[in-house]
Amino acid sequence: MSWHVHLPALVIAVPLLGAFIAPVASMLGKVARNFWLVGVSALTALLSVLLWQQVLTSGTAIYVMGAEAFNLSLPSGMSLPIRIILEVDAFSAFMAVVGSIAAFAGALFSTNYMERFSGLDKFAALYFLLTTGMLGMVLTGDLFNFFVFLEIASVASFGLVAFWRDRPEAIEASFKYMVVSTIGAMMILIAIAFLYGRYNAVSMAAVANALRLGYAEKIALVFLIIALAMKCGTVPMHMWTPDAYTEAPAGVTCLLIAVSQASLYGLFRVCFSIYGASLGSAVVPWTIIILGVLSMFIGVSMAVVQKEIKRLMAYHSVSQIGYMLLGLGVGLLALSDPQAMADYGFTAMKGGIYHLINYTMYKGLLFLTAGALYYAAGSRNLNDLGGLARTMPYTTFMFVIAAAAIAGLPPFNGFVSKLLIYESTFAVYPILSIMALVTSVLTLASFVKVFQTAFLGPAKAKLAQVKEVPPGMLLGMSVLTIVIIGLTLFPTWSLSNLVEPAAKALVNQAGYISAVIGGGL
Amino acid sequence: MKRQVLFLVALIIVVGTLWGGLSRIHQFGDPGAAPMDDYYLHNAQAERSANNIVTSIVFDYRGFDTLGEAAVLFTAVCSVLVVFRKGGHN
Amino acid sequence: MIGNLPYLVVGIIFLLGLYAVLFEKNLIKIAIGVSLIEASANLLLIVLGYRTGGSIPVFTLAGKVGKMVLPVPQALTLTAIVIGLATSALMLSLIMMLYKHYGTLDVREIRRLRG
Amino acid sequence: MYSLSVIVRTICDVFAWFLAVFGVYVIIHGHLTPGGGFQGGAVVATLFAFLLVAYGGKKFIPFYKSNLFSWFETVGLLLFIGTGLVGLGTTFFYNFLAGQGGLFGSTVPIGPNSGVLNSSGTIALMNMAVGVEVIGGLSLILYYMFKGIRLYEESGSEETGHDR
Repeated sequence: MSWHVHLPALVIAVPLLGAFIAPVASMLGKVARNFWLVGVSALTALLSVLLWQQVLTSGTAIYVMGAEAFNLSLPSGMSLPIRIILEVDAFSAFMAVVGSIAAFAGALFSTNYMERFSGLDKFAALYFLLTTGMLGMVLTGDLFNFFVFLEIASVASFGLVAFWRDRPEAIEASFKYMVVSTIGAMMILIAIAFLYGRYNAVSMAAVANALRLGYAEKIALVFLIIALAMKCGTVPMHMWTPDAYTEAPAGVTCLLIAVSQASLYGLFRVCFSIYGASLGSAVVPWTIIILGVLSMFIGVSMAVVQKEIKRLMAYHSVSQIGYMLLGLGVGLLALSDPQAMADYGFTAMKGGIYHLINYTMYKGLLFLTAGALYYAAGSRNLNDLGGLARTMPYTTFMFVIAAAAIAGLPPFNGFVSKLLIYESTFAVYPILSIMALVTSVLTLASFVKVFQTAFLGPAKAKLAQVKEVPPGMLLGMSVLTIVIIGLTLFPTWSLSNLVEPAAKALVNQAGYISAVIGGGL
Repeated sequence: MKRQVLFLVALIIVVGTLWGGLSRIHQFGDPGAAPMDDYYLHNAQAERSANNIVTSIVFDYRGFDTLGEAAVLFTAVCSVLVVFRKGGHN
Repeated sequence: MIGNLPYLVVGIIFLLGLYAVLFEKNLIKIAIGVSLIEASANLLLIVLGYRTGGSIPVFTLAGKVGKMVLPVPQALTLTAIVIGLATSALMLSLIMMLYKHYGTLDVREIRRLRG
Repeated sequence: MYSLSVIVRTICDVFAWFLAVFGVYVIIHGHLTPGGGFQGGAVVATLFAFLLVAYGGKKFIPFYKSNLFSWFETVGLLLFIGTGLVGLGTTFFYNFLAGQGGLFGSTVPIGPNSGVLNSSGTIALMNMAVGVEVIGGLSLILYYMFKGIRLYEESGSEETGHDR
């Protein structure tokens, strides 16, 4: 039994141990703390890549916490798992890789970005806890465990959003986020209680195996969809998103993006793997599609009028979430119909999942460049900035790459994923595809505006002595830039190796169940 | 005032829906067949030699949840300490 | 139907908490509302695990073992209670800080972030 | 906060220590009787709330060592996750002590019994770890929520990010 079988547990345990030791490591001084912050994040990223590789070569990884053997999911004579199970299929492993790369970049960025401030031992601990929460959410195969990790991620992000506690806005944003997110988490708990009461099981696979859609299950589904949509910031419940993203330190915002993706993961896990085929009617897919289109449109139209860079970008992230909801909603619509699935459904899912990694990477990079602008120029307002391209060439370069990717300009990865979404939604309803196109154009317009005002034009007198940001921040940004360029240069490789296995795993409900229960549907 | 009345109407409707859903889980006091819980009740004492079944679930069968729970408490402490930290530059 | 009264209590507590969060103007009352919602979720879990006439699932010095109530909801509720406690502590700390910054507990006056 | 009347203080003097002992009992007997690490830790942490209310901040705060409680918290957490990690020979969180005959390794008779303290393996160990952690964590929360605003006002430095 090689140590590889313990990878699912280690991916969660390593950052958690890092968080517990972080206050101790910080006592040894600044260098030790930075080394710990970056080192543990790098180790986590490495472990998740290894896990992903293992899942690709040998199929869904099962890890049973505390049993006599790691794959002993059912005790003798039982048809239900009695322990917590980590179930890592290709989609989970993909999410873990995406999230831990974003966490690594944010940690690298934060070493220089945060060095002026006090309380950094707690910052490191909270950063690791946020990473742990995100990874736990995507790797677990147990509903209640999902809730616990969701709460770890939420509570850590409240503390991190309020990190600059002398800004009244930061405390206000944190409080707002806290109220919304706690209510969401409690709704998830109530939904879990519904499912537990019906089927006497909290394992996702066991619930999915037994699930027959009835009145109680419908209420649980509504609760889960509302709460998880709230947590990932789609339109009717998006109020907290711009505030929290704007007020959090930039490195943390990069990780908050990944955490919102983990909530999105939960939404799709519930829709595809737990309810899946028993959803039956088209009500739920259309709800998701309409939520997606509304988010896309309202998010982008709020974004174009913003004056503050990070707030503008935060509204764009509301709009980008819409693309993923649209793509995977179309996939869900085609789930029960193999013909439709082959025609457009699978393309839409590939587009949605590919957009998910693209979005996390370029949005994280955009927030990091916005943080670099604050750091160098000392202002959040777009009107105070100008002519920074000469003094900050590297930041400008990376901003241009990220902005081109988010706007979907042709060679970049954002274009590929958006194209997949356009062509598949066109098959369902042409108007959806047109809405997505319009959103894309408005996104481009908005980022051209930012680029022109902040980087081009005459240099403002106040910004004369602005220098390029320190190397740690540049390194953090370049990690994400390299990933974006890699995805841009090898779209076919990333589609067939990264995205397709994930999409297949998400569609394959019977496989998800039989990995735990054996036999399955 | 009008809003309160409106909310009262909404409350009655939503409570009715929720109660309907909750009552359909199972009758109060009669969970029916509960294979997972009965496994714990019958086997936990022999497997883990703890008299308190709830504790053996909390710390053994679902010990990972408890680790998460301890981590949430740690997170809350860290967050409170961040919010009320004594400033001063590094 | 009247046997399902505990479920009705869960629903009412949940909705009261939601009411407090949505319509109350005082931050402390909002925090109380959030706690009420947490309480309703915990109560629901406990109610789901009850067997009529069951005893607690602890064998130490138990008289004669008849029926026992389901242990899993109790374990889940323990976890949920500690999480609720952590959230409440942080929420009250943030309220203290908001009062420090704004000098008021009225939500209508705490709105610097708009648009 | 000022100290309360002599009656309250006397009652506190007498009963606070029972509270602490009871909390430790709940932690140690977590695997035998209702209760466990979290509950017992919370009971012990109430002791500090009790002292704080009865004696007031002025008298109590000088005696309070917040560093000590940070260490309590860290040590408890590390013991907890460490116990889980030792089980990695089999699986994460494997109960490697139960029924082995050594520390906490006695077996109990099946069915109702009067309880064996030295049983249940890592469950008892984790109870204690969590108990220590909760004592530290809740005391720290209590201390900082009491002292917090004043600490913040004393700090003098403004931490508002990079733009102000």
